[in-house]
Amino acid sequence: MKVHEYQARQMFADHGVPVPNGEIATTSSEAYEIAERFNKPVMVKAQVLVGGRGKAGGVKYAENAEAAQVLATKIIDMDIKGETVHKVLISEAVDILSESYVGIILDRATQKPVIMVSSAGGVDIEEVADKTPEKIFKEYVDPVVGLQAYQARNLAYKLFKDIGQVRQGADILMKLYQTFWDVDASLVEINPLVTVPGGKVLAIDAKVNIDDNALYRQKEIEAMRDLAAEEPAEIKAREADLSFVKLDGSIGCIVNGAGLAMTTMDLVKRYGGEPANFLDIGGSSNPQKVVAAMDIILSDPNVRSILINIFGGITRCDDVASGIVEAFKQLKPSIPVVVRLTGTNEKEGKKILASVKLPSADTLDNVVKKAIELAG
Amino acid sequence: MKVHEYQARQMFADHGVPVPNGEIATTSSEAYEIAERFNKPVMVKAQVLVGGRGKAGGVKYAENAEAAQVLATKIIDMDIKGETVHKVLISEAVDILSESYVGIILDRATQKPVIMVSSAGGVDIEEVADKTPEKIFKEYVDPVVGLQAYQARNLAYKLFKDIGQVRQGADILMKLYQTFWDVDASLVEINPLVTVPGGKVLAIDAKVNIDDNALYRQKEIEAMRDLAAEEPAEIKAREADLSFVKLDGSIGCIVNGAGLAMTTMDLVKRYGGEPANFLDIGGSSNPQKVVAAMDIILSDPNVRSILINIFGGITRCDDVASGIVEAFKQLKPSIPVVVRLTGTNEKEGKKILASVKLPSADTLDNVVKKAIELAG
Amino acid sequence: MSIFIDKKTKVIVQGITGRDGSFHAKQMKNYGTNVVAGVTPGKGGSKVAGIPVFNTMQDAMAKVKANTSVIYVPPPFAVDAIYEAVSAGIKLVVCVTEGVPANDMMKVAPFVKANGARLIGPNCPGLISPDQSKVGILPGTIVKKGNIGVISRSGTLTYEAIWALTLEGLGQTTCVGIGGDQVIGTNFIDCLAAFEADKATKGIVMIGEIGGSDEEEAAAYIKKNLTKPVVSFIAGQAAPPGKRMGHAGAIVSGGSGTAEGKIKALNAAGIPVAGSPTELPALMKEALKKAKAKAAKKAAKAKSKAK
Amino acid sequence: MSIFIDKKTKVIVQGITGRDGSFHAKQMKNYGTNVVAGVTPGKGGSKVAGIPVFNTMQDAMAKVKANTSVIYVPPPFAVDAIYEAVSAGIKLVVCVTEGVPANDMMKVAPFVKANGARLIGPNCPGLISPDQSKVGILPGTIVKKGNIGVISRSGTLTYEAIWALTLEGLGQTTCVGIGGDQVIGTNFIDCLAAFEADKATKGIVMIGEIGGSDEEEAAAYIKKNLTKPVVSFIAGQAAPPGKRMGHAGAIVSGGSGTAEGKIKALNAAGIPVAGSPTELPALMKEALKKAKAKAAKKAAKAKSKAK
Repeated sequence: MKVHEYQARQMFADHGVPVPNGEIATTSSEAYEIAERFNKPVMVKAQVLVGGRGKAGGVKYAENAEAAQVLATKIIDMDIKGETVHKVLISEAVDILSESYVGIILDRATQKPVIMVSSAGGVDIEEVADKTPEKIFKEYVDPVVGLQAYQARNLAYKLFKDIGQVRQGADILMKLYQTFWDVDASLVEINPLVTVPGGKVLAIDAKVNIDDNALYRQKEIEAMRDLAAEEPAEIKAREADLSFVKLDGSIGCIVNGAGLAMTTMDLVKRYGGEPANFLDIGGSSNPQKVVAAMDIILSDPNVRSILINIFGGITRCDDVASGIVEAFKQLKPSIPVVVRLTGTNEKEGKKILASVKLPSADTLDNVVKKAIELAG
Repeated sequence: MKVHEYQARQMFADHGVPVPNGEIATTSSEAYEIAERFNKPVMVKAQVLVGGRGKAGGVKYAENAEAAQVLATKIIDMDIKGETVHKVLISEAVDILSESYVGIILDRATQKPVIMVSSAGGVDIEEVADKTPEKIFKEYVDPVVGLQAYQARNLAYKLFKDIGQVRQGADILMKLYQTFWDVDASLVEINPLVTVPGGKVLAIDAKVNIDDNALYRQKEIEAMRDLAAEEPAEIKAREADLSFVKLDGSIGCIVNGAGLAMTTMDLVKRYGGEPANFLDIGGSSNPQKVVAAMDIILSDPNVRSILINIFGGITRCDDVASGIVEAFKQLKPSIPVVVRLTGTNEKEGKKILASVKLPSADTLDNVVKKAIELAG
Repeated sequence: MSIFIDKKTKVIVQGITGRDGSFHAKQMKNYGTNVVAGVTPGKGGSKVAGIPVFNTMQDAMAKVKANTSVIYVPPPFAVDAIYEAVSAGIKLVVCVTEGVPANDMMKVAPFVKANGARLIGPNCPGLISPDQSKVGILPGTIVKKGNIGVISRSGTLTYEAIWALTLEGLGQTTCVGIGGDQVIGTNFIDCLAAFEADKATKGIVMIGEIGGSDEEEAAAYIKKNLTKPVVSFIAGQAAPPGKRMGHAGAIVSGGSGTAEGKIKALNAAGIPVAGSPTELPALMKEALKKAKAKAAKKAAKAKSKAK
Repeated sequence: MSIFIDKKTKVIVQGITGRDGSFHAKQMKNYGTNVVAGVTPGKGGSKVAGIPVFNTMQDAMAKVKANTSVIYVPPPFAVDAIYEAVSAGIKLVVCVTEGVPANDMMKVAPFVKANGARLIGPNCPGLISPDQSKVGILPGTIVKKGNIGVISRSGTLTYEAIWALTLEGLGQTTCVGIGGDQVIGTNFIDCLAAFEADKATKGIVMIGEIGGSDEEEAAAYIKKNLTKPVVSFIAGQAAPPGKRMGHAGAIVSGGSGTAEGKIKALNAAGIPVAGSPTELPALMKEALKKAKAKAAKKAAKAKSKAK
């Protein structure tokens, strides 16, 4: 789950990472008030979950409160890569002497958190990693003992020459790692970490992604979810406990299992169609999930046929079949639906399904081809 | 460092371990007020750092506030094994259905924390360990990953039959372990952990010892130190950064190094004397420490001679010699002092010492014998 | 022969009284797996499908001598169940549970290794050695005894692949679902090494998906260390970047972890990659034929040399 | 020969710019120890007694190839220094620092082992192999090259024992101070095993003290595994129970860890215990004589058998 910059910077601040003063505004007059209270030049920063807001004009410098108001007026309600700006962060502007990059992610190869720093900050770090990997320094953290102070120092020496700044940098890294761990992050990032006149080191941007699997114990963070920034269909899917990703094609897909759902999409493409979505009804699925899945897909006007591909294991074909029958009752789909059922309780499932008289297919490839054919 | 029961139970409560209501009283009228406010029978419990207060009459049941006042009057200022009672804990009395023992210590053999429980609670656990060790159950905790819930359950099943109580017990063990770790304890103990009518599990006693080495980062706990419960000489020694333990003999000992200090005491006994103290001036000793050491020992009226035994290593003999000379100037001891100096900067030390013309000895055994001889 | 589980496998089911635990305990037992006990705190003394239930692994292990456990408990308790199993002396822990936080996995995975045990999963369908033992949720109906090893990050996609093999007469030694999470106990390379060492296995099917670089590392490992033919399938070619496709581990981020990159790496290591799981049997047959021809050539050469 | 350190030992001093660090860096260098670098954060680029100082162990190890480090940093930073040393590839870490919290030690000690390194200490005087290398604070003036191994939980008491040996002509292979804390990296048994394996060592002096059961366990180990004679001394017979005698580990609690118990265990294992450290040389000479006689008898027997 992604959180907004202002939420991430609050997590940083709670752990003692120094950030400039900042407050959130939802209207331009609020922006004015905040900037006036700060009585300093400020940055007006669009709060969106998509990347690249700076290039899109969502981050601007305001000399005074009047300017902040004007800019906030422009930025609020702006569309950035399909996401509407509802909030802006009004943050004290600082004189930047240097910019570094600091990030922590889970490194899958070593199965450890890795901290990455680069003195080439403020820019696209993936570009740095790609073109000048020697400018990125890493420390792998033993997850059972946590980040050690020496590791933070090792990295801080790569960013700063001044020993005072090295100490500040190392301290920030220790606190950032604690944030990463405490909030169950899959990524925390400061880009840029800056130095200002007087020598202070500050985080002037904040990015945090949370491990979805840990949300059950991060209730406060889960409550931060910005539904306004999401596809309505995705919200609905999550509420129904379905894994769903919206795409632009015309073949709706309902599959059990993430790998098989991806494969089904791949085959739709392979046989000349375009998938309308990724949708995994999960393991021990109850009939209601199938109804919800059908409902979500039917609400997409691009969809011209639906394929249901079930290989029963922990999922039982009869459960799914009951769901399909129920969905037909409730939703009365006007587009063709093709079903493939195999595996656990296949016979029972097919028996149940007989009542709705659907076209069916017996193999993975055939159900995909049939759905494309039916979409016309 | 030991803390009082009321302080330990606060640490427990802060970590969510259930304890009965309780407040501290320093006068009998305070005891009355608290008991009246509770409006229930209470226990009046002497707050002392020594063990065995129950047998000494320091823990009593009071039916009402009047009784509590009477008992508090008796217990406050009582002497328990040489320690004067200054405070009593007024704690709500509970009906006890069963008593268990729960303790966590550092197990030196495995270098891990070990949790011990026994359904034979409320009594001297060392006696249980000695006579019926099969009644004590243990779980060793991997210190890097911490106590796991299954371990707490394993132990809780040894104490309780009822699943609800097992769950409470396991939860208490998890929280107790967290306390142990968070406060840098060398021991935490609940004796007894009780069940009451209605099925609730409660800690009605609390014992916590803190690892002295961790006090630098446990400032709040260090501030709990009860100077009134300590020997004035031990307080003075700690302030001077000396390791000191008061004993009852007549030979004062000033030694560098704990092992050598113990050995010196052992030899005093072996050669027919009685050591007045254990005193280690530590490693990189400065002359002022020697002055403080001499001052502390001279304040003990039992001391009839002082032996100074220094084997220089990290300690330099010249530093110690300067300290001795300074101590003679400042304190003008009227009892004999015998010195043995050897090791690092021995020559320089002996040169400095020549000015005070002390009897000296060249070996460990001889300096001890000489001190005994001089004590007369 | 087989890897990880066989006739000697004795299983304890952790979370046996839950919906999934009880269903699959029965399924395993029916398949012939030696399920010796179940564990659910508070349910000790009861039975599920004739299998005795204990409160703790400690109690269970005091009564039965199991070497394997399979976990069906909800995510907040799954990691504790892994610690409990390993501490009780279990040597193979299969964690079916989906939704375990990565932070917890990063801590428990090294603990399992340090204690000389093996973890499979979490978020995995488990494993099956046809006609010997089944631990997890893989359907017993789709497998067939034979000489192909199957490894997969996925669940139902694995069934699809196994079923395709079975239909084409390619039976299996063992099928292992290693799980779709970012941090897992046993990876492709661990399984590849085990299959390479297993005499009965003649060929290996490896099913990967987008996210991470496990397939790339496996490709390098295969090229360097394997004598047996490997064929592969990679799911997620149509997946958009930056979106988690169901599995916690299935996400293309910053241009890395793409299906294209993985397929390229596999092909570069000489490993054929199927366009659909249903093509795997044909690829495998061809690979086996080639390997046989190569072996025959080698044998002939050795023979001629011997002369 | 020797154990743990010898002519090939190359030392980095962690905390070299402090009072103790700089003093003992010089002392070690003067003794002939190969001190190749020092580390103090923020002091990189300077020198102490001609020894180059670096900001981090990483920087130091990039320039010099050390195998050993010795730590003189204050207690709040000592554990970090251990992690830093081990992670930088150091194989022997000697932690002189006194006052390290037990909780931290319980975590770092297994980390050191898991990384294939050895920790000596904390709260220890270090070790010395006469005429080869000295790492820590043991005075070089009291030792003499020879064939006795010395192990001790103490500091100055060890000097006393070594000095007594030296005065009586009993030189040493290596003297190791293992430290007086409750949680230490290397214990008696580790050292006993190393001395048993060291050809040059003919006899071992083991100096224990009250607290814990290390001496009891060592006694059992000696009885079972050692062929070389061991003599011992135990400090703290006059110590009252329940009081910490300086060392964090030196405390008799609940009737366990007494000097009496330890002496009894040692005697039961056939190990003579001295009444004063100054009696150790005589005990050792007698033990060596007995061992020699035993060996001669054995050799004679073997010879007669051979006939």
